[in-house]
Amino acid sequence: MAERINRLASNRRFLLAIFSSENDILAATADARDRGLSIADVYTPYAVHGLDKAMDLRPSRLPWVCFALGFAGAGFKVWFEFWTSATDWPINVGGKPWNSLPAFFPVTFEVMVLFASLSTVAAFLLGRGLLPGRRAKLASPGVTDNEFALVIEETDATFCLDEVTARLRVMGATSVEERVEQESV
Amino acid sequence: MSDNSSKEYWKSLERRSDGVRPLPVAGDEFASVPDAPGGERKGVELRRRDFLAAAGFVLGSATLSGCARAPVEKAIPYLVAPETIVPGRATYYASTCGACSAGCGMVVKNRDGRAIKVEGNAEHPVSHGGLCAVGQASVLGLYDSHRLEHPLQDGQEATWEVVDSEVTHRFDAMRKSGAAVRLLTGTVTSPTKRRVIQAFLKSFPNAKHIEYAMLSTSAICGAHRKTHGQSVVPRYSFDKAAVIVGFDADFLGTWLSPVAFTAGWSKGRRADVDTKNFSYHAQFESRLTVTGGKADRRVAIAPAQLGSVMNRLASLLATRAGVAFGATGDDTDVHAPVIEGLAARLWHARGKSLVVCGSQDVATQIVCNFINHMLGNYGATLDIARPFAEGEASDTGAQELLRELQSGSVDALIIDNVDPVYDLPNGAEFEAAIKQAGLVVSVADRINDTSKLATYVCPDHHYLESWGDVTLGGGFVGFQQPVMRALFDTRSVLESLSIWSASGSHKSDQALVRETWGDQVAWNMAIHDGFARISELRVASATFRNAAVKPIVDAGRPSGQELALVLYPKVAMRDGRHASNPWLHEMPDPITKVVWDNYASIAEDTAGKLGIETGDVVRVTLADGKSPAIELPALVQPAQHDQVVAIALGYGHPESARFKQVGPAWLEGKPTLGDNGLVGTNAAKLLTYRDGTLRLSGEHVSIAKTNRTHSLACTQDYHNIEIPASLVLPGMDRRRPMIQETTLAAYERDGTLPSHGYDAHHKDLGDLWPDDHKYEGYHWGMAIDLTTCTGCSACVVSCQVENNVPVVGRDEVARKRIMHWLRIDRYYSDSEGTTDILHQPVMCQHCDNAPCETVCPVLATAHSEEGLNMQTYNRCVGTRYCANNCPYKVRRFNWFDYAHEDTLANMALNPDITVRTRGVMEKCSLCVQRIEEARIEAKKQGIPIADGDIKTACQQSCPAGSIVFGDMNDPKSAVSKLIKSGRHYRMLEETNVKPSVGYLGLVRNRDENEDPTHHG
Amino acid sequence: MASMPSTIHSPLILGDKNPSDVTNDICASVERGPSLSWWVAISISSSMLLLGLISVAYQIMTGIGTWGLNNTVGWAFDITNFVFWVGIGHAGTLISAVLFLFRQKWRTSVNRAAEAMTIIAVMCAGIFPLIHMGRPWLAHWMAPYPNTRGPLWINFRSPLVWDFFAISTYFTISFVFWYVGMIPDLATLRDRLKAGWRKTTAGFLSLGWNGSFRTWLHYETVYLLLAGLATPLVLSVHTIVSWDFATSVIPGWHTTLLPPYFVAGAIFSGMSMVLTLMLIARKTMRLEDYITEQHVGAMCKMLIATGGMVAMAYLTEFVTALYSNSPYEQFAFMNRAFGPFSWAYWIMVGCNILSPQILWFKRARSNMLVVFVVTIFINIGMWFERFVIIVTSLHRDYLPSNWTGYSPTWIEIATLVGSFGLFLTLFLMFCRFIPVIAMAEVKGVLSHGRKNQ
Amino acid sequence: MLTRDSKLQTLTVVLLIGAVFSLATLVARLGAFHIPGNQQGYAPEQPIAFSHRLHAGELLIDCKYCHSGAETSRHAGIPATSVCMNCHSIVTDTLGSIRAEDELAKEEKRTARRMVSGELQKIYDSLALDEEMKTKPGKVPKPIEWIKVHNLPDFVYFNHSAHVSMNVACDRCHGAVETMERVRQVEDLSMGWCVNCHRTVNHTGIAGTPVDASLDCAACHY
Repeated sequence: MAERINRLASNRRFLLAIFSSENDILAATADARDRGLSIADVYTPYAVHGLDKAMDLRPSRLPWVCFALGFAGAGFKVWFEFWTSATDWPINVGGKPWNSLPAFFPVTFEVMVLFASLSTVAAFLLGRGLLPGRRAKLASPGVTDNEFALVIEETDATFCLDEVTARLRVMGATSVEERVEQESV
Repeated sequence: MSDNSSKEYWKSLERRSDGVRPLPVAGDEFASVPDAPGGERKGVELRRRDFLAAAGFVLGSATLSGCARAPVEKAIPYLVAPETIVPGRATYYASTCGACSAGCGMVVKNRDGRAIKVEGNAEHPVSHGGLCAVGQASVLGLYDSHRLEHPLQDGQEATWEVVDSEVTHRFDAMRKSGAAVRLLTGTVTSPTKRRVIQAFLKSFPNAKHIEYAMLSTSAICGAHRKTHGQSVVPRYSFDKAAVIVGFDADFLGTWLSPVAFTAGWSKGRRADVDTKNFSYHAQFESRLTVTGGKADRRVAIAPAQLGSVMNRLASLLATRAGVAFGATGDDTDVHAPVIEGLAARLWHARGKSLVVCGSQDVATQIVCNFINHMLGNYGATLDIARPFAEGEASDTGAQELLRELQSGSVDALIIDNVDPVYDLPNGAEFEAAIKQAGLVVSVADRINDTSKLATYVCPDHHYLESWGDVTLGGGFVGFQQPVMRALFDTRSVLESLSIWSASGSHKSDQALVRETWGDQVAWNMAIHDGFARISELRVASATFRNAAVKPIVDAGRPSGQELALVLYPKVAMRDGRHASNPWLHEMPDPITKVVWDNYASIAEDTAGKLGIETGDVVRVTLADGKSPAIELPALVQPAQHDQVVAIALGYGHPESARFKQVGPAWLEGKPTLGDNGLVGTNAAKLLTYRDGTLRLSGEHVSIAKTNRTHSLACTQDYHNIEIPASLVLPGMDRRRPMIQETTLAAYERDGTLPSHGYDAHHKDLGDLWPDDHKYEGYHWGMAIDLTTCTGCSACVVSCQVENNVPVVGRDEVARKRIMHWLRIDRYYSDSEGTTDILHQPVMCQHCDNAPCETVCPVLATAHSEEGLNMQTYNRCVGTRYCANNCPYKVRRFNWFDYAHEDTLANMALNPDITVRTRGVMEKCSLCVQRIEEARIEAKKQGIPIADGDIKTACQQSCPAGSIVFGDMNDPKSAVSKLIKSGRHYRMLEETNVKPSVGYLGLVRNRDENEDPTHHG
Repeated sequence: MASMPSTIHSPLILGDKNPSDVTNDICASVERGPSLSWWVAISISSSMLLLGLISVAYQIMTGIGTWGLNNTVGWAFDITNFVFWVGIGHAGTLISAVLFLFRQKWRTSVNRAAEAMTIIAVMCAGIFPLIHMGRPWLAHWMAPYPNTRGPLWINFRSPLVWDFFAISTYFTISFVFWYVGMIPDLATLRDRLKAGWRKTTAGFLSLGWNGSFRTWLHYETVYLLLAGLATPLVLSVHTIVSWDFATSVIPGWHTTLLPPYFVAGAIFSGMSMVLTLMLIARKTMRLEDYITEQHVGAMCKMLIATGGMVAMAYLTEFVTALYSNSPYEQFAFMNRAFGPFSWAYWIMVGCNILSPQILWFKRARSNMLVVFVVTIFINIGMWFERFVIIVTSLHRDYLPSNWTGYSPTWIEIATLVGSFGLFLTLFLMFCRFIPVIAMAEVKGVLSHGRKNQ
Repeated sequence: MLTRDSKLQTLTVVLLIGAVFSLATLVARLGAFHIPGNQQGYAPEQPIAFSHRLHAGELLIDCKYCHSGAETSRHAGIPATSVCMNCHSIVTDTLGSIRAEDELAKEEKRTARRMVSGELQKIYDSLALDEEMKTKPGKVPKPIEWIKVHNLPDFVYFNHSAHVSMNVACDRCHGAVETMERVRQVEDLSMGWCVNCHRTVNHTGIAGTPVDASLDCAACHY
């Protein structure tokens, strides 16, 4: 037991179950959640709808980033256009008023979209650690093709490996295996 | 800090030579002149262009290195500074234009030692401030790379000493031997020249002075010799005439002294000043001229009809005057009612009328004199006591010389600045005959068809480099003074003749001119003014000799329905002596808008009958078969008489072969020259001699279509004032209101222009933002009077010279890419069987709500605080959006680098104006450089700019004074007064772009039922 | 199933595919070596591109004068091509974003290629505003950046500046959208390919994607947000392009109708070009199971709808002109239909209004050859639409003295050919190196319309 | 795996150091950075080592004595060689060397030679003068080719007289020329620099006098 505790301190243990269909993974995930298992993650070749509920995940907060940066971009741009056209060096252009606000909107809109989308994408990539050249840690080589992988973390001593493995097989897992992750010190 | 680190870069850079041709320096006097006038800016145009082109390319790569430096420029000062020259400041000299024999007064702008612009002299008694296109362009002749830089002997470079000693030696021998010496010149209008020639020839026992001109006044002189005993051309005063009748005399365009005549004529047509004394102008002419275009009544007649029309008029007037006249004229003629009405008008305006005739026939001119005599116009509107010119009464001198030459009896022939091989019909015979002469001395500024035959070519100064004088008529004489040091080793012909004279006295041209006038004029004042009033040249003894008057029997041929040839001088090209001037070739003809060509004008009906279209090459043959046929493109011309084939003289000049290089060279570029390697075709071969005068019109010709075509480059594609009926919705006005016209009767009654559908709901649209742009200081504006604008295009060339507008060549014009900042729109307007011609100068309208400015992405065009639409070339990236969005299409794009390769010609560039590079937009700036100059001067003196202090280049040149520029905020300014006129309107006012340029509607002295806007 | 086929319930993907089949089928075109026809195609297209490059280089070295433009007609082929390509570039984003928002699942088969086409078309479009400048080396002056000219910025009132921002934003967003959509597929590719530069590249570009559903969740959000942003963007871009004309004072340009007219036209032309390319791709790349008649039919219906809008716009223009009582405006449209360039106008009407009418018939819609011919007609017609708007409005505006004609030079024609060369070359490269169908998305809709699952 | 990671780390570190180093170099160069066309600091060697410090600084000769065009023309002008001769027909060398020669002559018991400095000799050569200040026969006078220091692009119109008459001091644009041995371009003469001054003086005036400096493009560009 002491040895096991010792092992837990330095290593994390996971149970990896591979499924071959969308329906199986949905059911298995929901089942695991209902059983109070700690779902580390699910790996799918495409966005399986309903899996967020099955995993009990909160909705993404990226819309807030999108809104805030978009708003900031638009605000900055409209101020910048006003400043350059009416304040910094007011130049009479075709008899138009110094502050030609309606004419400033098209660019403001474009800049808003640009800020909002680029910042959203940037936040997403940074938040999820997706960076160029980054090596992928794959649960299984097939998760980008046709496999669905459910990864359950063995969180505590009460975790019964065999029971869970059996359950997963019942739920349609084509294979179940245990993985140990070396904790870097 | 790091200032010293970069020193090494500089030493290593050599000054770029750019192939700048060093100015030739005459003489080696202790350097009181710089070795290059304006040395600081020498060759700067090339560097500028290179810099602009290179800057963009360099930018990217050089940004990081930070060590890119502009080329080293040198500043070369004078050794000993002349007192009168301040580098960068222009000096102005009064002189007299030498581009033709009219003698218009001019003021020459000299900048850093070189003449760069000529303008009219506002105080001049003849030209009153205007200057025609030819005069404006003549400054480029100074910097003509084809000018001879030194005398030639047998085609080889020689020195004056050698030439003089040999020529003098041979002349001395001839004086002794009594050999025949002949001096051939053009029409001599300079008293000094006449005096020097006479003095020179007197020393020879057998010497003769022969004058000839392609466009001679011999018929007028001959007629006056017969009717008044004096071989003169009277001084005509169009300003004093209430009724003006022109018979084939294009006095507003090319006839005698168009600038002076336009000034006088326009004085009688100031609709705002005085509608009561608005003159009546009738014109009988065979082709369409600018004069006919301005006439209140224009009648197209065949050359053959001229005699009968004038006979009829003379007989009607003779009846009223109670004088006998041998004929009654044809009262069944279709024009009979017009002539009768005209006779009544003329009779009513006795002593205040003027009848002029451009015929080369003495008998016709006699009838013209008779008419003027009966009307009491001599002494009133015609002055023969102080005539415009004295001249030969016949054109046969040159032909006699030809026979003498052919017989080999001429020992020495001196040819002074004329080219008979080119401009006489039997030029080829001349060429052969001149070779028979023992000694041929040519005083020509270049190698031409005639001077290449000479043993000695003694190049004359350009008129801007020499002293001279011109008889102006009316008791005035005009003076020429050198406005800059002679560029080359040339010498005034006056000086040459004085050296070659018997006395061998070497007198300078200045001394010779001064000698002529002695105490008659206050010399310094005369030179300062450019003219002087002198005591009467002759005492009038002008009793009219009725005996001389005979009705015109056969004024012109052919008599039937055959085609008659009419040769004519074009407004820009005249007799072809300026054929080396690209500005004049590229000036659109005021009537046809064609550039870089002459053509056979054929009336619409005739062309239809013959199946000829514009651009078809036709063969024109004189019916008598005396001359070889010429082939040239046809142009279908409205309003021309059906029986007329009109061809411009002055084209096909050998000198025009140089324009091979004009225009951009690129894959689809087409040459400026025609198939003959020249610009146009020389029509001088078709000139004929009859009754002692050289005839321009009346010969019977046949015309045949060839299977070739030659497209004419025309600046305008659509010619009618009305838009095509097929593209207009029923019930809508076909006429757009860009040109508004009315009749005198209607204008007297209403005081305004007739209203039209366009402005009904568009007048005074107001502003959405009235407070943002108030123009509190100056607000520059312009008003152009369409009543007096003749379309003569002096403004076009003046603008080109002032603003460094490039010449683009024929192909580019054909592609509708002419660069002129100021164009003159020409429309034909058909009403009641007659065709009116409408001219409208259009330049940037400087809209206060300028559509072009709004769309420029980089602020290269914006509005100034004084209402100018500014164009910043160096900021322009060339999207052409502004030009697209300009309702007036006045913006001009540099499609190519319109080369300025001729470094000599580049000396005529205005150093205050940027030479534009490829890919930038340009347009009229309302001569902002002149505004800025005036502002700086006014600021220095602490006073506001006075009205009239600034004259734009177009305004300055306008002989009719049709263009007025000034401050619209100053209620007392001339332009403000014109804006208040009932005739004032702004083009496309309904778009609310608020142009600062406005127009004064066209008024013709017609009854209201003749109102051209009230038809259909 | 076969007895009552309906769009909603019939399967989107035929052949009873499972995810693995999808991966194999679609990656096949990337993995197998280029076919002979691909080589033939790319050599033709790159020759066209080379011709275009030579003509552009010649034009930039010699001057804009090598085009047939003049003082009156300052824009012609250049901006026509620009608007044409921008219009083409609308379909991709429309299919990706708008159809995504409308939950049109059939989009998944075509969105990747449509987006690629968008990006390539926008690249083609972007070239023209650049090379049409008199001094393209100063194009950076369009951007507001601090410089030695002190307080001189740019003119934010100019529609060209709006255009500059709109096109660059549109290109950026389209590219990001396309790339984000491609990350999972790149990961698939990475995991399939044998070691080599292509695997390395796919690995580099797939950003370490591992199919984690936590990432998928955010990914879906990002995709939704991008779609939400791209939808107004796609409308704004062509609206702004139309403002280049609509805010001017030139009769025939100056009309409030232009924004919806241009947007409808852009979608119309873009859909048509997508269909043209899809029909070729499904045939040559054996993708009939993925791009089915149902897809083609749906797009044909969109063609009829947008074509109707365009027809409506053509009609409205005339009515507006008639109603305006502005003689200049009326003339502009009379001149369009009956003036010297009426041939271009009637080509436009024939191709854009008449030719799509055949698609009302189901038999026509299911005949791929007919559809293909119709789309080619529409492509031609839409090019002429822009030509008509630009050239016929400019060549005869207010003052008859300025009326001119216009005819293109060989340089201009070669440049147009070159832009097609660029378009086709890049598209062929795309087909060769990138999965042409969004595998991850298609896998998500495999079950669509299948009864048992 | 570990070895690959450490390789990557090494590479990252090397690259990072490289980047920092380049940045440091760039920052150091930033002071010397010039946008093309900006010739601030330009001080070319002139054909004659004319010292403004001596003439304008020590001898207090007014700028406009030599650059007389500044008041009347757009160009301030480079003085004609004859202007130099107003003084240098008499002053031919530095006082020091003349005295030295005097003393040397005294020591050697001869009449002092006329001393002509090497730089001034160039002036005399330019005018083709001999030691007696007489024209050397057979020699052609040749103007001195100075190197222009303050170059504006050709598309800019600048008028000296407009500024001088408004009491803009010479050193406002040219810096303290009276302290320079060799003339150096002190200001960058960029458009932004011009515009800023024009804007400032419209608020502050020049020497208490209100002025109206134009901000229109066409004030300088046409």
